[in-house]
Amino acid sequence: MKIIDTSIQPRKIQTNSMEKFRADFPILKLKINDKPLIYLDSAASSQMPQVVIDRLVHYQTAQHANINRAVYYLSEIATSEYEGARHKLQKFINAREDREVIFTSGTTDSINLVMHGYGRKFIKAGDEIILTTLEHHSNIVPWQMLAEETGAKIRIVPINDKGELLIDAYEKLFNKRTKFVGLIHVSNALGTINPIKQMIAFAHLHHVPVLIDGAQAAPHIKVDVQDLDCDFYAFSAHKLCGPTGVGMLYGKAAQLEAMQPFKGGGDMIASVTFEKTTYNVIPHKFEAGTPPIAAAIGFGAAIDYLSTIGMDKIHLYELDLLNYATELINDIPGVHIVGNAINKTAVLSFVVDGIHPHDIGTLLNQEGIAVRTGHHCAQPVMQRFNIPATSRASFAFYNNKLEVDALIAGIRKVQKVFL
Amino acid sequence: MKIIDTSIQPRKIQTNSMEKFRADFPILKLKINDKPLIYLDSAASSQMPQVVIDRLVHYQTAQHANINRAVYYLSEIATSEYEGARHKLQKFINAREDREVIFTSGTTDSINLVMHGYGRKFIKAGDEIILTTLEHHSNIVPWQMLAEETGAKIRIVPINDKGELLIDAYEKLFNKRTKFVGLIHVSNALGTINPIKQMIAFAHLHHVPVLIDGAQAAPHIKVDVQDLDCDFYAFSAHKLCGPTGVGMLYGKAAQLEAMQPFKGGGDMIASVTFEKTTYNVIPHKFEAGTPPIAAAIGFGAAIDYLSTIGMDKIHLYELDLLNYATELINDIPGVHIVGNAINKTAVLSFVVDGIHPHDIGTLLNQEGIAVRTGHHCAQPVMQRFNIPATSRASFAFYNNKLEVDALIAGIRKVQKVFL
Amino acid sequence: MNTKSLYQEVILDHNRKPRNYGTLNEASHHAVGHNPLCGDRLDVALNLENDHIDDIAFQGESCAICKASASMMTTAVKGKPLTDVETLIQEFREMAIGKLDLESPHHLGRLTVFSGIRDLPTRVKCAILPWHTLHAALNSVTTTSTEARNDPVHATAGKA
Amino acid sequence: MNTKSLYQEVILDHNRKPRNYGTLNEASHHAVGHNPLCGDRLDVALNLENDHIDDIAFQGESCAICKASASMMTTAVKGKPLTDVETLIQEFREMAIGKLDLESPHHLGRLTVFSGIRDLPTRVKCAILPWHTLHAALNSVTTTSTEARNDPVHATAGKA
Ligand SMILES: Cc1ncc(COP(=O)(O)O)c(C=O)c1O
Ligand SMILES: Cc1ncc(COP(=O)(O)O)c(C=O)c1O
Repeated sequence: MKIIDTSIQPRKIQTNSMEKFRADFPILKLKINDKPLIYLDSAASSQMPQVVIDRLVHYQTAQHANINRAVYYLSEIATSEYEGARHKLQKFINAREDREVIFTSGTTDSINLVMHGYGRKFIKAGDEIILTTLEHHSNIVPWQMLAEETGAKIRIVPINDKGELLIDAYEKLFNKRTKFVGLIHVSNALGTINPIKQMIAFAHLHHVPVLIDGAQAAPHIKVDVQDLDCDFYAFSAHKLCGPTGVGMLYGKAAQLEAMQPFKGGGDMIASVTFEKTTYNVIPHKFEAGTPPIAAAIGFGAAIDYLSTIGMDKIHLYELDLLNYATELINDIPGVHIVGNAINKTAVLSFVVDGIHPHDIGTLLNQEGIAVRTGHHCAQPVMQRFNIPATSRASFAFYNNKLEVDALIAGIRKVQKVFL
Repeated sequence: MKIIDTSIQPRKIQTNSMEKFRADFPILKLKINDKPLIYLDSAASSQMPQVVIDRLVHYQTAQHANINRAVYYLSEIATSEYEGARHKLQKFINAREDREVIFTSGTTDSINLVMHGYGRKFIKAGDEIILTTLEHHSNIVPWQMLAEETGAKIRIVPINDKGELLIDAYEKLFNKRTKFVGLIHVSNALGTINPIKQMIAFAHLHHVPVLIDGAQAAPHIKVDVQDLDCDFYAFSAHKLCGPTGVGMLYGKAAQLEAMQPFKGGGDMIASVTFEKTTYNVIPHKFEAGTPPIAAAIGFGAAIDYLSTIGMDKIHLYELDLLNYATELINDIPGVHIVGNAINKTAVLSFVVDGIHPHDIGTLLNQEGIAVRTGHHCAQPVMQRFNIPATSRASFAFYNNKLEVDALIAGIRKVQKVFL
Repeated sequence: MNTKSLYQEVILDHNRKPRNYGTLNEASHHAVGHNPLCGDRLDVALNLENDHIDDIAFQGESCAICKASASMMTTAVKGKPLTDVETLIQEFREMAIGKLDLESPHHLGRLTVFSGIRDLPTRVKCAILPWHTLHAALNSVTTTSTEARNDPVHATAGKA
Repeated sequence: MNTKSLYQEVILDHNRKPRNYGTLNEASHHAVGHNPLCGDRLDVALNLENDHIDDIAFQGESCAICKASASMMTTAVKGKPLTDVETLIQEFREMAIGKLDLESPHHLGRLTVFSGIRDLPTRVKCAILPWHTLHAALNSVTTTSTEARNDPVHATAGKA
């Protein structure tokens, strides 16, 4: 497959002020099979703007050392940049304090931290954990592992045919054995935005803590953890224009302090002897070993970048793309959108009569179009709709309507091949 | 503190062929307080050569997508580069197969994986785990957590005044309750290279598996896991000229297959329903969620870089530096090296009569010299020598004798301040 | 690489009208192949008589590549002696991962329409799954997976 | 930043010959301060009489900055009324993290030799530990740590 890296000037089809940000992403200038890359898989991982790449390079060329404890310049600057990134995240999600923000290696790591730190300490045989049909595997499997270990039970919130949670059913699941709720903010498979604020408030009426998997929400809508009042909130940098290998867990200070550590090692301890080890204060108690220093600093730079644009502006722009694409896709005979919730982010899962998603993915790639095909790590959603897989186009603020048009043309072309 | 980033030409004092590699490290051209940076803290974290930085930038600008399952070009290239990095590691440590190499977020994560995956499955109340006085906190605290949870006991191999393990005492610790050995290959605090091959063979006589913490060995000496016959071997990329946020765990396939998963999430499963989830094969079973893709690829590039130089050549060069520095430091009245093992890597821990390590660190920084001061996450070693902390200069192949001279002059200058 | 050439008429035709699709009333050998990464599932049943494949059928939901590969596989192996079938399995696998020199003598015949698959690493498994399942059936493994490691077919395919 | 100016004669002198070093026979207040990051440990004992610090002593192993800071602290607060001591604690803390305008009126006097510490974030805790421990003693907390979060002195110092 040939890749020609030439700067192509995107034709201006709209005077939308978002268009200029597109130029910040060097990878979008790639050509695939002599066609401009049309990247519609940001829900799996977003691309990185030049300013974040530059930040990473600057770190490696002028600031790198291991953090904490050392008294020399590089270590001091690396430490303060790393803690500075934590502070940017605190502001970004409106946490009360920096120490409520824990750096992890990603959403999956964050959720496992809560499972080990909270779940294994407080959840016992017979207790119930509420999850939803919409959860990503990363918010299912850890709780299944816990259930298997402890004898706790998992209860599932069902969805309707549009892909929306049934709130009545959710509320009926609560009883005095309910000890934890794990809830996806935005479905990665369908795009559904769940009414989590109301659901959290209901759980709190029953004194049940709630973990929000925000992997698909934080990149697209403004998140305010104090307003939501969630106990935990998790997401990954690599879906927010940041690097792979880093994510964050927000936790209310009181919850984090009550929890047991997840991983043991350096920096998470106050003192170690073979007889007795005392743990450090939060957030350090949960950051064992050398953290992803560079990636955390890149995460901070990505947060700065997104904040400059403004999450509200991003959300509105992406909604416009979603509506445009939804309308056009619905016009194609034989193509069916899976997931038609009233509240959605710009995710379009679809199936095409008589054509397997993998064949669609391969043939769209031939047109330079990158969509994801498969179960999207959300097999329970697929089972609910009785399909093995979908094709999924997911949009970011750096996409535009020209690309939507190309997707539509691409799908029609695939259909012709199979005529 | 002023930083002036000008390319200074290192004076050629030796015709050693290693000198040319120094120029590959852009950060070594920094000035600190108008003095050239003299970086002697590679045991905490090494610096990154331009070729690895370039690899990371290339990934972000032309190859990034989430790996696994997607059928479009970027995802395929990212997947194959990621798996290619695994293959480089397999070759580097001479593992039998790629699937014996698991990407983790670092040594600490690797050891915790073994604790959760092996320890929590196979180690029970009354069982004994053997560790050594030389262990880094990352190979102590996880086992203490396990001991607390299960009721297992930790037994400690003592050291002599030179910082060498007492092998007789080690062998006497074995009995039929012994179920696991955790062993540091090279001490980060003292530099001692332990006779692990012999120790592993002895443990195997008792059918006890052995985990080697190779964080300080892999960057400096050739590691051959088949020759060592260890069951597990762990190290971090950031000490091998690679990025923070990624590390690896080698495990014998049979051990890894018998273990339970550590973290639950995407990609580590074969299929998920709320009733029953089946796990994926190794290595995937242990790589839940989006891994540090960029960092793993950078890790691979760093391995290539080091392999081009040759680990044997690196070892010999660093030994020469160590001997040179040891002699000069021993010449300074009032300065005492802590750790005088016969077999050492280029780590010099020292104390100075009447001067606290922190004051030494701060005053050396004034001269542009970066050394680490503190307990080096090895408090049991400090307790053994009855000191709270040391100053530690650690050398890499990109250091030279000029820098050793500067360190010696720096220490003498610090002593003068306190006269 | 031109993906279009992969989706040739012959493949599309076999996808539309798969040959030997269904079940056998009596099968001496049988296996289910599964590709967990895309959810595809394939049933292969066959009757071995005097070391010849007397009859064979397949069934299942899958992508076009996989279905056409299964369909063409059944027509290729039907009536063939076991040793020839083993050769075909081996050659097809090598072609799929780009290790077969198509200029040198081989026995794949029209099966070479799948040669383009080597340029699509994620799709290699789709083309191989039927062959992988046939191999499992012949070796009396009743369920298999493209992720199963002990199978020699996959062991190499996995590296593609 | 010139670190040398921090290691001034006056600090080095207090390090060599710490004042009020030792214990008190009778102490109305007492606290142990600990900096887990470097292992330093400091004992501060004092006698409060009529809301004045009648006597004070310290003891412990630490770096020069910490020992000199403790020594100069004891001489500065000895005989002072509690309210003045609270002001000094506050001002010293602000100076250490670079938040005190040294041109404006303050009460630190010779304690300003520590002003350079603001340029050495990792050493700020060394200078503050004695003051932090004094504050804990006065508030009847018997052991404290530079990592303890609930203490207002540290709460801000931790951000430095
Ligand atoms: C011997 C040893 N083991 C383990 C570690 C922990 O490595 P990391 O912090 O990369 O997880 C280190 C690094 O400080 C080390 O020196
Ligand atoms: C909703 C949701 N949760 C969790 C995850 C897992 O994130 P990561 O793979 O970064 O750990 C993802 C990403 O695929 C996701 O979409």
